[in-house]
Amino acid sequence: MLHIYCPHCDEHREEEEFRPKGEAHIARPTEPEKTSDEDWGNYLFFRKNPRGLHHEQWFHAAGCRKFFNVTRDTVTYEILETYKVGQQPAVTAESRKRQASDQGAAK
Amino acid sequence: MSEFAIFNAHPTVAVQAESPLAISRTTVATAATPEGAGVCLRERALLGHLILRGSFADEAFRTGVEAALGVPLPQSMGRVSRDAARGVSVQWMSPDEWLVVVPPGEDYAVELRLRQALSGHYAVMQVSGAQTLLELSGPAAREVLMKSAGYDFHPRNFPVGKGISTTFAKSTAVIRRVGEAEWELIIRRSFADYLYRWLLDASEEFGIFVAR
Amino acid sequence: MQHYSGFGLVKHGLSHHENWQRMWRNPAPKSEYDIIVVGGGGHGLATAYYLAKVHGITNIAVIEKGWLGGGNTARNTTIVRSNYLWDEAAWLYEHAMKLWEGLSQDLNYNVMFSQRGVMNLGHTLQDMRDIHRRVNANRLNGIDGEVLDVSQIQAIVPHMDCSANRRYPVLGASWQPRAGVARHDAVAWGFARGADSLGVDLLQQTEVTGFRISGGKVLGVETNRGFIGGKTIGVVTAGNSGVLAKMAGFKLPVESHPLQALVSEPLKPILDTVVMSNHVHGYVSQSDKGDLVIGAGIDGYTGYGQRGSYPTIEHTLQAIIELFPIFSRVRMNRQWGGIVDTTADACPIISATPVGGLFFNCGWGTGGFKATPGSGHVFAATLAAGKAHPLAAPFTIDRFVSGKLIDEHGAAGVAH
Amino acid sequence: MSQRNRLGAGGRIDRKRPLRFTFNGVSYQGYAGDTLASALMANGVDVLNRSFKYARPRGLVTAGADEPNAIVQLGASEAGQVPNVRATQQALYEGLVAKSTNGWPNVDRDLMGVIGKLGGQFMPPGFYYKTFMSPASAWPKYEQYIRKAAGLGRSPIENDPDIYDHMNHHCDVLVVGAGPAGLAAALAAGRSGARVIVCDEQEEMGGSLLDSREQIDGKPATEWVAAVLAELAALPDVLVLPRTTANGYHDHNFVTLHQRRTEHLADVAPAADGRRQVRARMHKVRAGRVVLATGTHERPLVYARNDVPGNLVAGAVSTYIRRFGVIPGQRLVLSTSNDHAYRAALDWHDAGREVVAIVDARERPDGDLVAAARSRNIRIITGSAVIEALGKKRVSAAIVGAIDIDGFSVKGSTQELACDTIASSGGYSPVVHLAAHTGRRPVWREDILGFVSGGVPGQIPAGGVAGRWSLADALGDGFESGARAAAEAGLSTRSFTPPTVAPVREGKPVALYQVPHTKPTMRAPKQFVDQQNDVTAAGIELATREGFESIEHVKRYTGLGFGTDQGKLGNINGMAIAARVTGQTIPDTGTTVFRPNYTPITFGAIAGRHCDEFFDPRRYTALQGWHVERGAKFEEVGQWMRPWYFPQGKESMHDAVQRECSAVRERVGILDASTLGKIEIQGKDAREFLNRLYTNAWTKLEPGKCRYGLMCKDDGMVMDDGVTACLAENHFHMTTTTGGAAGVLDWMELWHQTEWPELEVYFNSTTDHWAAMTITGPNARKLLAELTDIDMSNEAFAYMDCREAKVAGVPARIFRISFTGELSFEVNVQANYAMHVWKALFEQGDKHGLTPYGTETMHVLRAEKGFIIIGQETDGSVTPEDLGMQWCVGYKKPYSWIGRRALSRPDTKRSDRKQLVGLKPLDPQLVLQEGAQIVLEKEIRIPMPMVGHVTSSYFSPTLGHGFALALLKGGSQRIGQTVFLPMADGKVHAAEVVSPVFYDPQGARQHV
Repeated sequence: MLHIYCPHCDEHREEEEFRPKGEAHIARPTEPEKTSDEDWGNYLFFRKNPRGLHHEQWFHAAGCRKFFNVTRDTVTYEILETYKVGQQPAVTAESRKRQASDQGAAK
Repeated sequence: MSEFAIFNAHPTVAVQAESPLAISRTTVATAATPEGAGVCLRERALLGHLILRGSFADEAFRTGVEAALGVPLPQSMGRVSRDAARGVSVQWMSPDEWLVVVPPGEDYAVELRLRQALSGHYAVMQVSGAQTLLELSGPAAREVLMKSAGYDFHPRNFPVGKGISTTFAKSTAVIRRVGEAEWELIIRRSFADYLYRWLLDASEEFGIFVAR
Repeated sequence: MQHYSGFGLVKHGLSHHENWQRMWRNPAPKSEYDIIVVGGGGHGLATAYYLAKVHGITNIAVIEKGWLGGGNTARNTTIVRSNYLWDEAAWLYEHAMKLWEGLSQDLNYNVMFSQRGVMNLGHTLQDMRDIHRRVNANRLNGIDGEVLDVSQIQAIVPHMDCSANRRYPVLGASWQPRAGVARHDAVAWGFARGADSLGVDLLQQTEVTGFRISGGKVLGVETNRGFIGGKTIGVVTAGNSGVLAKMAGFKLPVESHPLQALVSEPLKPILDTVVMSNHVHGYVSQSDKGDLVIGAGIDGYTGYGQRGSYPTIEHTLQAIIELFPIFSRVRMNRQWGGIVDTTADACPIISATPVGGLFFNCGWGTGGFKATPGSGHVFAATLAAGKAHPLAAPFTIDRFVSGKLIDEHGAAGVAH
Repeated sequence: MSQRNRLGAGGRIDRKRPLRFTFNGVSYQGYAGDTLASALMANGVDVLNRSFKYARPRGLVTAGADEPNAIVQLGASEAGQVPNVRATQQALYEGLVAKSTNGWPNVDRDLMGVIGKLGGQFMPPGFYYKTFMSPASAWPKYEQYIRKAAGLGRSPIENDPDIYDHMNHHCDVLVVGAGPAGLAAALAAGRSGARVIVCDEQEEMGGSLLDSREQIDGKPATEWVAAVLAELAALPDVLVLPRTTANGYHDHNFVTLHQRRTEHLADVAPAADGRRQVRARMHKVRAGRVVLATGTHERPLVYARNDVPGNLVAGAVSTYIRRFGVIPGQRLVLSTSNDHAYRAALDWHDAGREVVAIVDARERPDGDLVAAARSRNIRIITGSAVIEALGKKRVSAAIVGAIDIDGFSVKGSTQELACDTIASSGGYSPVVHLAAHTGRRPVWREDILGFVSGGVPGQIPAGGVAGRWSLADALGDGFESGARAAAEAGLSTRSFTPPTVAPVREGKPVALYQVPHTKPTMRAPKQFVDQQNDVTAAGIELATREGFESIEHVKRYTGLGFGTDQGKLGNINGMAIAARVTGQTIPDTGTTVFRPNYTPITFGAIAGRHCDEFFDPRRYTALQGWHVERGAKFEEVGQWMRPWYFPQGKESMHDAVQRECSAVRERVGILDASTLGKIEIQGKDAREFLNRLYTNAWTKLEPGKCRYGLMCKDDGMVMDDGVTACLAENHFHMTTTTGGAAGVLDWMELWHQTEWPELEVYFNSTTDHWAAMTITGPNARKLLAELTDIDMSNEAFAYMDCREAKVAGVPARIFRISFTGELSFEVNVQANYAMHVWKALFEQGDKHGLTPYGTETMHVLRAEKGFIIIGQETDGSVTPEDLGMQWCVGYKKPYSWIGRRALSRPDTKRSDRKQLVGLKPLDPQLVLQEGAQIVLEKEIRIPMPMVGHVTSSYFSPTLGHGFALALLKGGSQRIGQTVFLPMADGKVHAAEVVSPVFYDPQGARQHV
């Protein structure tokens, strides 16, 4: 069971207080009527669904009732960061790759 | 045209009000007296409950709230501002939401004071009919909370004066610690009977006394 | 292929079982196959088997990164039924049901398909409306189904508490007598043995690391054992479909979630059928070994960890006790999780993709096992012809663009 | 009553407290402090069970959680039945009743055993996959017999009288296991002031120290245990949980601890002080750090007929002798691959019984314990092993031979040693289960011949589980780990001097899993690897021969490790055998994945208190008391208990509903509508917010006015509906469906917080704040006028207006909206005053014919008007246009509201989509079945194309006939056509397609 840090409550809470809300950073097309059927279908249904780092949205339903974002490894379930809506993740697949290659170079 | 419809829900004539636990009292508690009971339960019925929305960053909002309520606006999770003598408390619920609890019948006056003191983007909503406050006390009170919610109620994490909202059994509750072994639960009206029965059931092994 | 029979068992017993043949070979990969099936689970193996048997295409490889039948085939609650609401889904699952009914004999491998009936309980008036709607539709589609009242339910499941004082009293149920359970591992092994005997290469411990694509058409797969050529490739990798799609350069309308299940300790026979309840959200049957096999709900987050969250298990057992208070004293032996690839309409994707020659069969969500032979059969036809089998045609990726979803959530939605 | 195997002295039992119990109907005596297993052993009961496949007699193998055979049915009453209790973990209590789980007619003379003996040869692994296939029709019969033969204990068939619960904890350090390392860790962490929980699965804490031969600080180890427990008990933030198994290890250091609170007292929890006791409690622990001090399990050796009762693992012999004062037999042969197991022979010898020989697989054993055995003149046969046990229901002799481990063969001739007990030890496996539950694979360590943890964040293995096996190492490691855990949790720790322990020098063990036999494995007598599942070495060899080379395949094909002991004894041996026959190393073969539970856990404990009435909350309105008093029947709608109908006397539901419907259409009715979701919205952008959420337009709605709205998801499908009132320019009162309330609020939060944070709007649920009463019918105005202080006339208070007024002295918001088609007012008052108002309405209402009605009548009345119910007329695949509600779609709204774009997708534009219509059965008395499927032809042929289904259907007393709503393909083009509804009973009903509005299509009645 996950232990999730709520960036608004500023502490860890039990998973039961939260609801997962799927992939984060999916922006609704700004001009839906000018969006193609393909793009609209993409927006509605098509997901990155990564094996590994995932930026996802959670809702603190039984707490402060705020949505926020979580960077989580979908295999180990390790949570690497949580951040507020509108912010960008600090940990990304790219940043991890960079980190790994930096470490490799340091050796 | 006014921006908001302010509504005084209270009758000016004598009317029998019923707390959410009106139908629940028939359920029997396991201890007949408070002595020897591990847990005591008492409802503080018919209090005034209001939701206050606004931005803490807005100084006018902060000072306005403090002027209207006489207690400072709490800034972060866990904080509850209280004037015990006047029976007023303000609890942080969310970065832009607070729960105000006042004595019975005072909710309308408090709303008026808040609305006089505030302007811009804020909201005040009456929820006095929507919830009720239970006092849970006694040496086993903390264990009853631990049976009911996954939050950490240890004194190190939950000092006297703190308040939170969390899942509680299969409902939710606002939980505040008001003394060494004294707690307040604020629960929703429609779940009140379920939670009342739950508390009696969970307290059975300790003995529970229900005060009138 | 060595023929299996009771007589054979006695013969081998007398020779100390020293002469049993391998069920399948362990071949080295060839450089090129006519068709490559990626994924050696039940669906992939069935696809290869029917390609060889029905379509006579035997230059086939099944590429499996782990061991045959090691994914969701090995992790489900073994329920087989075809009482789906919408025509497209009902036809597909009924196609599978008909194949199930002769599968042990066809494969000469006892998959222990046990048509003990599946009961879907209703606890609210809306549940009953949905049950009537579904059963009526099933009957008009030629699928067996009845609506049972409480006394009929009680006669079939005497130990379920159908009294009116439960939190969610049972109001009625749908009943599909031909439905039941099968031995999940045996299904994979039976198809594997059958495919191997027809010449299919089963390549275990072979992991696809990429697709070789040229001019919008697929040429083969890169693997940890080198490049393997194939101009028609069917990907049947359930929870990992999104990962494979990413390798081929596109996204799928699927999300991979943990789905948990659990078993009790073995008990003497106590439950002779399969009982499912979407409303209280639990389902249970008893395996031939005596375990109560119980399916839990899906966890809401993306997860490839083959495990879910504990509250899901708690809730599932609360639901089982709501139906069967007698099981409160029974013990849970083991829990586990699978990775299910879910779609927005709870229906699979059997489809061509933006890459020529590359087909995907995925999105079975919580309902894949019961479709195994049907899925393999229509996917084989699709790969052989290079275009969709009529039963597979509605299940394109395109439906998520056009909006022509086949929404099984409403009536079949939750548990399988 | 003889306890013939009870030693004259010793053990931690209380000989002053004899306890009586029965096993298989025979009465025996044991002592307080016994387990059922030790008490049975004391009484010389050898055969405890029959194996499930071959029905072979089986006895005790271990003294703990790893026991595969001694699985019993417990319980003196039907409701108190407990299936599959491990006798080794069941404390003895007065009056305990237990039975074997298999064996017919009884465990001593099992007829199935004959079949097992004769047929065993023909039942290799997976034999059932290879037969029972023809004729296909016979399989159900075969299956019936297979099912009967399988299974262990039985479920009770009466409801469980006991209760269970949960307790949530947070701690700095959780210590799993209270052996030397665990106790030391708990002490070190506890002394630092950390919040510590320490649990142990046994009846008594102390683990291996309870039967240790060693001394700590010059005193018996048990004295150190007592001193540590006393100190821990005195620390305020240390919780000591005996009889508590850490059964599951979940992500982020969440561990479930299953505490058995009454199972040592009785099969049904006895009351205490007149209060029910909790039979089992699940402690749900979120731990900062977990010190895993779970120790090791001893591996038995795999040799021929090693399942005959009297074959035990060596450590169990010591446990029974030293802890329970009971000895398994008279004459012992010990077969070992290591020094540590010599303890069993020493304890046996010191108890005054004969050690026939120690058979050591090593050529030159050398260590302190070996020396101790030599000093006692115990015969040691080196380079050898027991290759076969003799005896039927009890060991009678051991066949011993010199073995070549690398060559996997027996060298030269063998000898037969008469004995009644064979103890064996093939080494020690760290109990790494909890380190693997979260997906980490254990790692093989060749130096200790065992798997250790692959490393779990926040988890510190200590002592035996980490391969530190000597007592001194385990204690030192425990202290260090406890201190480290506390320090990592942020506490300052002192350093400790671990207690002194005299070192015991042990020689190097040898890797031995399966003992070779003079015959090849396939021909040798059965060599059991997993006794509970009757898995043999030959079975594993056969599996690999048939191509099952992955260890997961081996496991699944043979059943290895699938028993209730989860392979604690057999898994490593099985993997090693599979590795050997496939020519791989053990680490290459790998281990299977461990899953929760460590030991099986009662369903009830996992469910906790959330059963019966607590399975799911029942939500009540403020008027519930009145409804109950009036004898309402209830319908549940999303946890809410809503009055369904109010029968009078013995009135049937049909009659009650017809009466209620007529009352509304002809006089006045009242409905408790409090369950509708209510959301208060304030802010200058509230209107724009509504414009985006709803399909229709809100820009022009004036204060004091209400409007019906539809909400879609962005796929264009209808999600919810309700009436929203404009209370003031920037202030709205939204209503939602009863079941949709929570979802709609979350939905609004989602859009506001993530897409439109710029909108200045606040909203909160006020569902519970307001009680809502719908007063509807021609007399509604008359009734309300008598109780209200405002002008109720149509001119002053028009349809779709909202007004503030006092009703029976209570301030109310009244919405003039109608879901029945009649003149209707929905009165909302603060819920605490609702009962007063409701009763006052009834005091005035009699003369107007005021009739309470429930949801069924509400459904009939709204259906007569063609009003939809979300979830009944819609199912997630229905657009506003499908419902014929284009009037409620703001095609011209500037913002592309949620759902709009999707309406122009190719499939949502189709004209032949299913659309909402009315159906009028040609037989006016007929009420169509809700859920009936619609076809276009009367002649039924299967399969038959279906064109829609009935969503709602009732008999209308007002119309005098049955009627229905339906979703029908191209329905709007089929008005006037006849369609057909084939039923399960073979009848085919016919109905005319009509408009969905059956009553008062102009809406005159609601406007009066």
